[in-house]
Amino acid sequence: MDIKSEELKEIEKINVPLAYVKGEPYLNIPKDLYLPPDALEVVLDSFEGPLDLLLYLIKSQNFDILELPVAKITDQYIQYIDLMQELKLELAAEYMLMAATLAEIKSKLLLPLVEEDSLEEDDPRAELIRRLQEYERYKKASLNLEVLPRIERDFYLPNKVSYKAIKKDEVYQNVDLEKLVVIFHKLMEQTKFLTPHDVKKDFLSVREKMTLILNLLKQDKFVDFKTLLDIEEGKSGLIVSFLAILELIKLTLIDCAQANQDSAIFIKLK
Amino acid sequence: MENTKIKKIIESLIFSSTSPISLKELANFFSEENIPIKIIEQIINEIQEKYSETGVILNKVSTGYRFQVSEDCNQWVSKFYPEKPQKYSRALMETLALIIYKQPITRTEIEAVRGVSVSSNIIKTLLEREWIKILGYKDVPGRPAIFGTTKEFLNSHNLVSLSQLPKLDDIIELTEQEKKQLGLLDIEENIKKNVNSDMNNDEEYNNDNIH
Amino acid sequence: MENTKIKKIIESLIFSSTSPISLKELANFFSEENIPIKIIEQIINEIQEKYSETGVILNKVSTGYRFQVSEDCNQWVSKFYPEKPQKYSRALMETLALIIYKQPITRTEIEAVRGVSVSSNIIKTLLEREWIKILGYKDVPGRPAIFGTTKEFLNSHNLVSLSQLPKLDDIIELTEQEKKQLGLLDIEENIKKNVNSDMNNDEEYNNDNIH
Repeated sequence: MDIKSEELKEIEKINVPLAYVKGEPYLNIPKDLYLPPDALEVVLDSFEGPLDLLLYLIKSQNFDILELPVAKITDQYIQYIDLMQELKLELAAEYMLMAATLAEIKSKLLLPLVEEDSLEEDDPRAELIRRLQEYERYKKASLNLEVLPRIERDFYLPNKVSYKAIKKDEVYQNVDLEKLVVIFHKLMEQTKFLTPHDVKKDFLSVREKMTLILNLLKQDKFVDFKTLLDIEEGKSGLIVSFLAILELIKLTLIDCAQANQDSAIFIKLK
Repeated sequence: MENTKIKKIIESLIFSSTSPISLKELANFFSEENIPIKIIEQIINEIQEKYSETGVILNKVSTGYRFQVSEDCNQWVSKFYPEKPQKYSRALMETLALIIYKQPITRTEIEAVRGVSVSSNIIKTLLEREWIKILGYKDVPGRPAIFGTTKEFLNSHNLVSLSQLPKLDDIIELTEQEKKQLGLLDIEENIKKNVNSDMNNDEEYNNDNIH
Repeated sequence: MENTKIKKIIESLIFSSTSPISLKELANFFSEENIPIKIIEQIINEIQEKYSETGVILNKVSTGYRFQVSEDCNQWVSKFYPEKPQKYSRALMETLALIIYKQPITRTEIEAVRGVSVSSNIIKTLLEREWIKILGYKDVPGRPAIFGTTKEFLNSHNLVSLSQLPKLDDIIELTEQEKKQLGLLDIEENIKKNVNSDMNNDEEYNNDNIH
């Protein structure tokens, strides 16, 4: 932790070496701007864009951002860019754009101003200063982030402790009823089982009744035909029950017996 | 180094490791500190003792030591992690659909419609689940079982009666033109699409495995 | 259920989980057993106390409780694992800083502040790390993604809320009006909003521009 904040301080001091070439630290870009080509690439890599480079140039010479000495900074910046181009280093377009911006500000400053206040709204430097300040804020914030404790660098979590999965009392998941209908429909279509006569309005209720009757019959050996008919169900209910019984007889699932014409009809499982 | 410190470090190492840590690895690790393996072994025993009454225990497996959930907590951890919802195979869905809509029905009849044999597993699953039951046996050679749905099936699907099931009639009894008028063709298309896509990413048609 | 039993179960749950477990999740889990949340909270405190002197400690992060290697053991764990943690580039850290302090933010907005283009790799790495997420898409041509930080970012930095982060340095003394002109008030507003919404345990940042 202490080491980290030390590091931060160093970065903030800006005197952190820009590069190491053959073990030699380069603290500043030399005045004559000579750097071994290999190192320059490293130096360029260490800048996060033109704002970062500008910020470096300002800080390294103890200038105040608000007093942005455009003439000096522009010269240095452009020299820097020139050198990089000379060395045929691939230069991000943003660096060129900044050079143009600086040149523009410089030329504007050369024109006589009506009022000489330092940071008027029409100060051509104002926008650049604002951008530099804003960038600096976030740059600092990013350095602060760097020293936050970070998982798997500064702290660790225990690995997931394994457990033996124990099967629960199975709670069966329901089937999707809509899907069930469609599946049935498809099956019927596939097998050409489906004829108009097969599907009647009471199709299901008769089928259901057949099952209910079979259930009843399972429990008692003989059942009175009348007990299978429930007046409460109304006329259509009675018809359904009757159809179900007929269907069951047809399927030879049940037997129907009557001692004589007037006696009760008994039904039993076959 | 003090034993309490070594104990803390060993705990943290074993906890943070993805694989069991052996005594030898620990001994190597502590070699710079000149800690004899005897001491490490003793400390491990102490850790085992210390965790014996907690939710995790230090267990020795073939490649070393690792923590695992204690025996009596396994069921709770299992309960905490919901199992993946079961997906029913197409074969099971078809069999169930036939039993529902054409009950009472025998296995042979199901097979006649589906064109493939019905695996015993499916019937077994449906019976175990108490969604279907044997209503009786058909009076033909072999006396095949006759299947029908149960109250349990209705209950578990929040139905009072089978008549509450989505109606098949609506889909099939109308002429194409009528369907068009009612906008049912679109619905059907959607349903078909769904079914098709299901068939594609689902199990194959003939796969009778439920899980 | 006895408290010692509950304690064992909670230990085993938190130890076996890959992500932190919240008090609410535990309360839900134990609702069948009619264990009041007060008791669970008390037990968690006891667990924290119990583990305070071991190699792992129970810590509270934004999404709940998790064990982590105790402060003084981290260096030993780090030593035990030869592989070094990933180092992130300055570009990535600056991008992250902007997303943290200026969220919701688009890539173009990040680039405007940094003065250079943001590589797709940086965004990809941050998304994969689950430190940032796409909150929505801005309703302007191209529909650029709007980025914000995640709970995972907080968890990865041992934070409960963004408000614990170091404050953006007030480098310049500006009047309220100047701040307004420079759009700096928005930054503060955004952070405040975000911190609040984080505290409310919300999911997404609400913004009219986000769909």
